[in-house]
Amino acid sequence: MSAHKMHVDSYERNWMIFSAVLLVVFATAVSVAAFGMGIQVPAPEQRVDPRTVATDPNSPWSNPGLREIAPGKYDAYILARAVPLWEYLPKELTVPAGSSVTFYVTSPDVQHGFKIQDTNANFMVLPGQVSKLTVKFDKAGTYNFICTEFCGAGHGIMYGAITVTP
Amino acid sequence: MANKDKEDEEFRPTGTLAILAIFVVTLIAIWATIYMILVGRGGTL
Amino acid sequence: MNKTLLHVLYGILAVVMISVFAFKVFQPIQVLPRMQLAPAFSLIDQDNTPLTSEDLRGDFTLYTITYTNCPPPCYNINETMQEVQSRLNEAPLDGIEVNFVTISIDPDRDTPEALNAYARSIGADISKWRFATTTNKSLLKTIIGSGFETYYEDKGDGTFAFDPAFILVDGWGIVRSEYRYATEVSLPDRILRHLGVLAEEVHNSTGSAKLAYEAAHLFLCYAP
Amino acid sequence: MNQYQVSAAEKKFIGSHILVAILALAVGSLFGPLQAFEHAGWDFYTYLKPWIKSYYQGLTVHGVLNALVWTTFFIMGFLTFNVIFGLKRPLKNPTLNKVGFWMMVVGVLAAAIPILANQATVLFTFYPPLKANWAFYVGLTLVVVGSWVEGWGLFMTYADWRKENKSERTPFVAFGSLVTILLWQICTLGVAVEILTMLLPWSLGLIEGVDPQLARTYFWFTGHPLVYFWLLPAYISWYAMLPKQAGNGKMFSDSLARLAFWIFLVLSTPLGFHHQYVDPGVPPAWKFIHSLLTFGVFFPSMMTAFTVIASLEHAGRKQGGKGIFGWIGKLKWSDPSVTSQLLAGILFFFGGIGGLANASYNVNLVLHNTAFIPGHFHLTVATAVTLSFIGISYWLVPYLTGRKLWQPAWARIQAWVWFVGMIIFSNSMHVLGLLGAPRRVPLGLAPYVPAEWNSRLFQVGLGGAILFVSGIMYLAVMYKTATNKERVESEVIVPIAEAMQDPAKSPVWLDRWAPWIYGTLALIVIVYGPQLVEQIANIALTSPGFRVW
Repeated sequence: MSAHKMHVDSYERNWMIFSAVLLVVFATAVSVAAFGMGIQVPAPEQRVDPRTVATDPNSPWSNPGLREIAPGKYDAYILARAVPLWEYLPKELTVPAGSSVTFYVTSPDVQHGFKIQDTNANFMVLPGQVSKLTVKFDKAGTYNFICTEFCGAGHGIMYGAITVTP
Repeated sequence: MANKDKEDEEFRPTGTLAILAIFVVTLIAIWATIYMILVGRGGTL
Repeated sequence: MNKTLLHVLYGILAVVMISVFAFKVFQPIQVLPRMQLAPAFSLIDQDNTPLTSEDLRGDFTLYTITYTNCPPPCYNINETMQEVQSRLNEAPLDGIEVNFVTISIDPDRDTPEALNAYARSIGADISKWRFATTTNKSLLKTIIGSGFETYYEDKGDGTFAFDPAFILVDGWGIVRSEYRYATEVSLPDRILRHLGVLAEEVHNSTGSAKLAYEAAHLFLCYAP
Repeated sequence: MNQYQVSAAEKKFIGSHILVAILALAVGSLFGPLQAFEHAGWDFYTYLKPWIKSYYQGLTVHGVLNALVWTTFFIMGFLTFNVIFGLKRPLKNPTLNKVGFWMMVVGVLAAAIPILANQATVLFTFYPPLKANWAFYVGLTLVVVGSWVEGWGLFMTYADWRKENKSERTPFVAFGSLVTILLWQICTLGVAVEILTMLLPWSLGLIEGVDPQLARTYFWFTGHPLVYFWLLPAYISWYAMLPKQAGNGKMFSDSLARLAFWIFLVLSTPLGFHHQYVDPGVPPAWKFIHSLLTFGVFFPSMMTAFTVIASLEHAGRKQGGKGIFGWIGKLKWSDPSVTSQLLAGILFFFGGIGGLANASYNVNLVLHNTAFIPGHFHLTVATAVTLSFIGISYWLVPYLTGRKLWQPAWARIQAWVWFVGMIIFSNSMHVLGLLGAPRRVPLGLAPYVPAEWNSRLFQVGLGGAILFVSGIMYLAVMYKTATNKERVESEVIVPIAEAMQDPAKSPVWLDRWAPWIYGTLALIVIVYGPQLVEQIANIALTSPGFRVW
């Protein structure tokens, strides 16, 4: 076998270079949003036992709800469950405008999704894991949060709402 | 196998570049639209 | 380029990559993440003396919150604190002090005197374990809520709702571990293991070993 | 023109793959429009209650049959043909391939029974702790293992060819097919491990629980390369067959096409975390690394776009096309096979754009599990792949059966109807996704749907209806062709475009397997290894099963 150099048409070579540059530009834009503006994806937070997470008195999800941890700063512990009915606990939250809410969501049964409309909070909810993201609600209004992963017959009715008061 | 036609040697894919240019413009427009939605909604940390 | 040289270079590259990979997978060095800065504070303790975050610099500190009127067993917070203290010799601390601080969330009732009586009633060794609070309630909320990111709330009927959290802070005032919910590993075991990991980092991360520890941070080689 | 003669037995064997594939498409496609109609507010599931219990059962049938069965059978058939025809030699061990095929068939039947009995309404992603009947998992395993066995038969055939042709370049169609099969053999390890170590013992009651996070990690190890397993056969056709069909064009760059296939092999597996950007149990650092590799695998798709379009332009100019766009009209749009594949390619542009948005790390927060996702993969797997396969079948089925294609005009119109229906359907799905509509939801009944979505939901139904018509037309053409009394005058000529540069002059390293395989495995170990080790070391089999449908 004799060695052959790869033949690349000049138009095609330029196209390949251009494609590579374009992808680098996109990757840069993504990095700026992630590391510069703090628009991040969920990180491992805590592992829990899905069999006891909703009942253990030491678990915040045995008494889920909204907690003000500092002025204007809230933690929302939410349990997403399919048994006995497809629902979030609690279904409704109310915070004043300007609040920063950190969501801690887990499931005692099957996989669920959690997406708050018109915000960047959108993540999977897995039994055994805690999903955490923070949202700052500046505008008053009602924000539905809906289940985005198939979780059984009632998947389509599983949702809740956050009311942001002025 | 491949018989090198003179025609092939001179073939310049200009139309291809034109189509790809349209594609790239569309790609950037759509991608940037979604990116701006993301940025407009703010941080998650 | 010379072919032998090229192969040598490939060899070196492969060795470097394999070592990095092995470092990540086998984790010969484990660390605790540097989570965030612990809050600066100034509180009054059970002996009516000031306790500030600066006083605790250089030592490890395990914080928790409670209130003395919390009906026992009150999340077993005191039991956990006492078990960790009694088993401290299990962690290879080598001279590093560990402080224990319980911050009361009920300053109205938990005066220094009340805290003192409480410490005695549970048999706490107050040379190591301090009980403190401040009557400035908004400051208290900021320290615990904003600073330690731990929730509590006065229910108004003499009881408090709160998160039974333990927070481990290192000598530089950085939060290195939080223990919030029931985990599968027994809590004192986990805290003691983490104290050991932290002490090893303090003792060993000098000179070139410091780079290895920084690599462990970079590659997220976190102790479970 | 003399072409290599594939034996009648082998034609029959390949044909049985296509037959199973089309049967799966026929049944699965019945349910697709039902989902779309439901969105538009026309719920047919209430009338189907005696047989199909819910929207989700229908969705499971649609997803499993169309995305998994139709594609896998068509691909195994088409690739088997490519290897035999490309290497110009019969299968080394036809019995082995037959065993593989029948394993796959038995697997499909084993999985079909619990699905139809509503015992496995877990959708085609079957995420635990949704717990299906064990037969469902056995069936999936058999399909995967059967496809492995068939792949081994093809590798053995190639090994024999290589022994006799030491210094020759592997003919492109065989080369591309073998790379595709190798990719499949590597990537399906994920789902095989998931089923054999967790789901099957769990569904049989041998273990108490599963680890849902680890299951997802295993699943998406397979899940994204699966996309390339679907796409690459279409690429083979676009690269090496379509230019010939479209106007006697030549493949613009043989060596870059080969390079693109190698990059697909190397990069398509170690990026599965881009489906898990919003999973709670995977550190963001790994997600970010996988997102960069996903950008990397977009690169060979850009190369493919150039080479394929340039090859088509070559064909169009040969037919007398002038000007920048004049050549497009000169392509052989009268050939339904060409029309299908060109239209598939056009929509794939938009599929690619959506895919890049999905893959862009945090940009995924806007899109994750919204209707954008099914909108996207109906452009990729349901159009770029399916419509291309439909186009391929327009020459392959006459070739295999020796019967004339029934009503080519119908076939051509079918492709256009699909194109129009899919534009309406997928455009509205993408927009709904951006507005926040979730996927996998009977949106016609969901309580949180705002009025402003309604016009788009109607378009989903409209697109589904048009696609349904197209599907019926395709099945009619196939049925009438398979039973056509009119036979082809002489054997159908297999369209193989020659390359502009002699492949023998392409670099030798493009025809060596070992370095690419080592590179693939090394990259998988580097970017998957640490997370797999960590997740397996911390496995928590704490999730019992649920049957909540």
